[in-house]
Amino acid sequence: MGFIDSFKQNFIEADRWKYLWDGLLTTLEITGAAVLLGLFLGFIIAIVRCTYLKTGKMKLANILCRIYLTVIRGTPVVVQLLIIYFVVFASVNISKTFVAIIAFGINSGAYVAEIVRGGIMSIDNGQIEAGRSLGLNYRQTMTYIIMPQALKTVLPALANECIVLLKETSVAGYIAIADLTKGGDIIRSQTFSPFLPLLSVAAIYLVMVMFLTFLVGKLERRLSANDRR
Amino acid sequence: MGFIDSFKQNFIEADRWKYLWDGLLTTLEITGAAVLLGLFLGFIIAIVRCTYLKTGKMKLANILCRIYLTVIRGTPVVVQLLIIYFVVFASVNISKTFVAIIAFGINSGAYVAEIVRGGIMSIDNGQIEAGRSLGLNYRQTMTYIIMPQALKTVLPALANECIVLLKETSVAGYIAIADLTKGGDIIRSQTFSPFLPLLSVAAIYLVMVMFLTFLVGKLERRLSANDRR
Amino acid sequence: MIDVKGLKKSFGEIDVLKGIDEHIEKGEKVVIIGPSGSGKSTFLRCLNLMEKPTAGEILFEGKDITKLHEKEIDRVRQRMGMVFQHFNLFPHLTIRKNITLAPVKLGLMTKEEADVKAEELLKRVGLPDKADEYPTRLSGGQKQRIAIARALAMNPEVILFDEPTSALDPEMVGEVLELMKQLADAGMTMVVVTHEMGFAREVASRVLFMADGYVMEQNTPKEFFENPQNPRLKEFLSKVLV
Amino acid sequence: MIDVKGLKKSFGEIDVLKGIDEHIEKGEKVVIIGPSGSGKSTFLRCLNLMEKPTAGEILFEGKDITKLHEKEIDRVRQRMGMVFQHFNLFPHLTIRKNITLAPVKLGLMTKEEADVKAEELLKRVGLPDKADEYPTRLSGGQKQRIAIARALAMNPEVILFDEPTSALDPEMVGEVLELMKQLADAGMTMVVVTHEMGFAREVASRVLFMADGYVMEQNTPKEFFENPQNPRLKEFLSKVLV
Amino acid sequence: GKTATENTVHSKADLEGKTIGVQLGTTGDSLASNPEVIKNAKVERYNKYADAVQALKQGKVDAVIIDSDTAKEFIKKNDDIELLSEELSEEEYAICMNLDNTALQVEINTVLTEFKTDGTLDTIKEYYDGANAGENKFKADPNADTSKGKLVMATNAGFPPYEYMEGQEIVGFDVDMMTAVCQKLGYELEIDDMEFDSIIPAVQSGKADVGVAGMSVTEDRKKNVLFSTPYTNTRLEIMVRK
Ligand SMILES: Nc1ncnc2c1ncn2[C@@H]1O[C@H](COP(=O)(O)OP(=O)(O)OP(=O)(O)O)[C@@H](O)[C@H]1O
Ligand SMILES: Nc1ncnc2c1ncn2[C@@H]1O[C@H](COP(=O)(O)OP(=O)(O)OP(=O)(O)O)[C@@H](O)[C@H]1O
Ligand SMILES: [Mg+2]
Ligand SMILES: [Mg+2]
Repeated sequence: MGFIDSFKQNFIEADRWKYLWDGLLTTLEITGAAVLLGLFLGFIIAIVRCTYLKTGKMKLANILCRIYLTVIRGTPVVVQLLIIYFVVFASVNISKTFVAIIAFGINSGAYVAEIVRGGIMSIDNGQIEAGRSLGLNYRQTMTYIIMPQALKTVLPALANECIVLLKETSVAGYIAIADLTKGGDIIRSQTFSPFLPLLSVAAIYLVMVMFLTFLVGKLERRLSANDRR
Repeated sequence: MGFIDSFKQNFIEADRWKYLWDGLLTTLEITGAAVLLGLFLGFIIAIVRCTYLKTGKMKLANILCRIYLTVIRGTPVVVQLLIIYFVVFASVNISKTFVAIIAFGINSGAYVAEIVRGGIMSIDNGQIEAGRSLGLNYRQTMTYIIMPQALKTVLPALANECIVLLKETSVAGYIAIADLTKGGDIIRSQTFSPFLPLLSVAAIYLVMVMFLTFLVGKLERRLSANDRR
Repeated sequence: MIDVKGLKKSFGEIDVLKGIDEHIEKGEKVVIIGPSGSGKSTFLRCLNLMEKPTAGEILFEGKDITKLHEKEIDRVRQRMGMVFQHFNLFPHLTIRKNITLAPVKLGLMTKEEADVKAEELLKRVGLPDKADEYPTRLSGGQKQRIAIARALAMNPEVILFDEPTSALDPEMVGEVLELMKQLADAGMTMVVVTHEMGFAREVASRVLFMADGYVMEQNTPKEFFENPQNPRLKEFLSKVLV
Repeated sequence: MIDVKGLKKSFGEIDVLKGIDEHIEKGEKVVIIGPSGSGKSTFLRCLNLMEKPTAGEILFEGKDITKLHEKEIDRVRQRMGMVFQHFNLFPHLTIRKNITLAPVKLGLMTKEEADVKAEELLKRVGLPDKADEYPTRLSGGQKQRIAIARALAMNPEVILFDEPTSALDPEMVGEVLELMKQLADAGMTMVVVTHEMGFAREVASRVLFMADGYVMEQNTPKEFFENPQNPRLKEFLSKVLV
Repeated sequence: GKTATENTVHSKADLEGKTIGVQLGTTGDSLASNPEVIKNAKVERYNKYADAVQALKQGKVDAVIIDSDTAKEFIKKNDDIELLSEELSEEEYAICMNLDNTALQVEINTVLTEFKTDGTLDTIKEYYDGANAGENKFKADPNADTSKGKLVMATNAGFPPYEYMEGQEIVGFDVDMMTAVCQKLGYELEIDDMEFDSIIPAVQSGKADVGVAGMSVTEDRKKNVLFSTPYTNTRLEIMVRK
């Protein structure tokens, strides 16, 4: 079968391209929402951990955070996805996309937390001392002095975490979510020609990742230009 | 059903624990071999890239390496696995474990390459100059002076890459490899109770990751103690 | 103004301050000298409770501040400025914002009042045209002058200086010491850790010598430098006055 | 021994060396001085082809080495030692290994011969008991003496020094200069970029002044320092001889 | 140009020691995994039949054990595979529900019995199979009574002709049948697509009310879920390359 025929069969006939398009939208939806959830969780955890490391307060919360980090970073995301789907939300009739967002968000949160913690800890202690010596309390020092600086240093790493997450969501098909990868699988199961569906799925991911990488590079240049002001 | 009954049903009856045990062995086999392949590929690519960056030679090889890095780092590992299984090795009757080793090894190689490249580039240029000024050629300088130092700096990051890879192999089930995750899935499909199989799979991964993390920590302490000699 | 009684501070096993009794009057300029590691910084940092003393009392205007709650400590710190060796300006904020951040966020001034104050202080430290620059654009000496302006913006009753000129290139030490002299002349209470013996001689109302966690000797600058008693001090002076 | 003819070197748009003609005799000690950025290091690095000249010839014992292949260049470099400002010792190897690595790996000596040679050289540079230490354990001055020993291990015919004492604490400069004097006395051909005018006066057979990519003036040390002609050199000397 | 390896399976007996592809959790899986049925089989458990069939076409497995109706659908699209004439076992499909939900079982059984006698089931089936395939598609009544609320049906849409994707819709015999059943009973049908091995847990946990996925009645499954009366007979067959 020639390339044109194969192309027609895999994408044009029965509007099969729609599987890819809808899958792409699902992938983007899950990734986007999970990134937000991950950032939210990650920042909270990082702040708890740093508060403990810097002041010795929030001991219990710190222990809980450490357990969370160990467990999430110690198990594969697909196992986490299955557990959240089959065990945590066992008897709740909940949208699978929502389950995926929760699972990937919780997973990403652990990695975001370590990135942000690294960023906060990289800020010279003298900054905290300067803030406190002016009479600002811990929270004010964190909010106005430490976090703005930390945020700037971790922004590229956080953006990279988004890229990682985009790729990770490709296992969403494990709970029968019709994401981009699954979209290709559906076409494949109907046409039995693995070549085009798989390669086009790969190409779509590649284009997205390259585009995001390009943006991250731009962001980094922008940030380092700012440093020279 | 009580815990004991459930335990019996999921692990004892029909020797179901064997699915986990065999799956664990498969996971370890794939991870171990893929790590080796990844190190091999990664080092070669890193050396090519650094040679190009430092001497301007190997221009073509460098371009090929960059394409490899972009494609591998730009697509999800599960898509790579499917492509290698259904497209690259189409109509070759090859052991699936072998396919998985190739796929994960190629994937890991890209990440190893960037780690090693970073390590080599972090070594002060004066080291190369000192080597070359003594009359050593580029290869000798790399072999006896740069690589031993670079290796030491990247060892912890490489060890972490092994941990990442161990978790990544959990998607091997996509091509019907009975790895650890799939072992849990098989039990789950036979006993219809997701709780114990999933949690025990997660626990096994967790124990392995924690153990490896512990080893990495030890390695890091050992290396930094060496620095103080 | 500040009364220190039996002040001790240990870090784990290491006893850094082993018992310090000191009284600082309003308007005094106390200069502290001593070898590295003798606990000078630690003493200074205990005064505004950046370090929690292990034992002893610190009375600030008659009140023992070591017993206070976090919130009250924050309020005490507002009245004690501190200037650091490495300036510790906020690199993400303009000079103006560096100066106005604390008074505004603490609700002591409106943004407008603080901006006026900042302008006035920038004139005073001789950098009126730098308000909209970022700290990275300044030289070390300029940075330290801004750090002093930042401390002054809180209208503190005393300013603690921890080696304010040690991180500066030699040609910039002068401008900072000059500014500190002006402050002294204007009647500010100052506690200064420094290795600048010239400054100590000229400006100090009293010089303390710290070693091994104790204040070994103290006197007026004239007596202190011309007639040292303690053998450790004699040795120290013989080294630094070359 | 070394003949430089019309040597030019540019980095992209920047012309660093604009045409240098120089002749270095066997046994000569040439000291090069000049302001920062004048191309001193670049000139030195061109001599052993660490930088590829843009134009011109460098004859080493009559042969133009700029036309050689990689392999032959490596062989030339074996005969020209180089000592760097930042020592560039190999931190992962013991001192002994630092010295013996090149001669052994290049097949010039057996391991045993090299070890004997290393011992001899360590005695010569005054560090006979450091053979099994790692570089991090040495002071700056000791490191530079080892770096010289490492260069000597190749039995070079000439040694190029690029500011060998600039990275040293003042108290360590002496020991390195002393060793370099000994080398000079032993008849080694040396090309030295340095800011140590005392060394230049005492040891140099000739002093060159580089500025703007040219050798502006050269003379015996006595004439050079007492009777400079070039106005740029006069100005330079007036600054560094304070 | 690609040629898979020659077929080596010509009868049930040939399966011994061969690599057999199945879908995880299906009756084909348990049959192949049972050493009393097939000795020394190497079972490859795919998540979808389509992947198993693909692997068969590429020579990665020697045979696929698959339900006959589904097998015929795959063979329609692939001219390089066929079924052996020898069948493996007879089975019956039924609707499964939670063990406690006997009320629903009674409701569904009543309707199924009615549909069998009035020919509704046959009409639906004829659209997918037989001489008049593709004619007279079952149409849902848009005004049907849904007073009893939602009925969630767990299925695995990779099992033609019973359930499969057509565009973004899940269609097939099971879907039509359940639509008819729900109309009759007054439910609103909601379909939840999932992996085949997730269907029973979904029903057990209450995530879904019924599992309808060409699911054969087995003793093991009966322990975990309640089955309706069977709605069709089927066979497990052996699919091989031509
Ligand atoms: N946070 C800390 N934890 C542990 N030890 C500390 C801490 N801060 C200071 N020290 C120790 O306390 C001792 C005194 O330190 P301090 O900084 O007060 O000395 P100093 O007189 O200011 O010296 P320098 O002139 O070097 O600044 C030193 O031995 C130091 O190592
Ligand atoms: N690899 C390079 N790429 C681009 N420019 C370079 C490179 N090496 C040197 N330069 C430029 O060449 C000029 C001369 O440098 P060089 O290091 O030779 O000066 P120098 O006389 O040794 O100065 P210094 O006393 O500071 O060591 C400088 O402007 C420098 O920036
Ligand atoms: Mg101090
Ligand atoms: Mg130089």
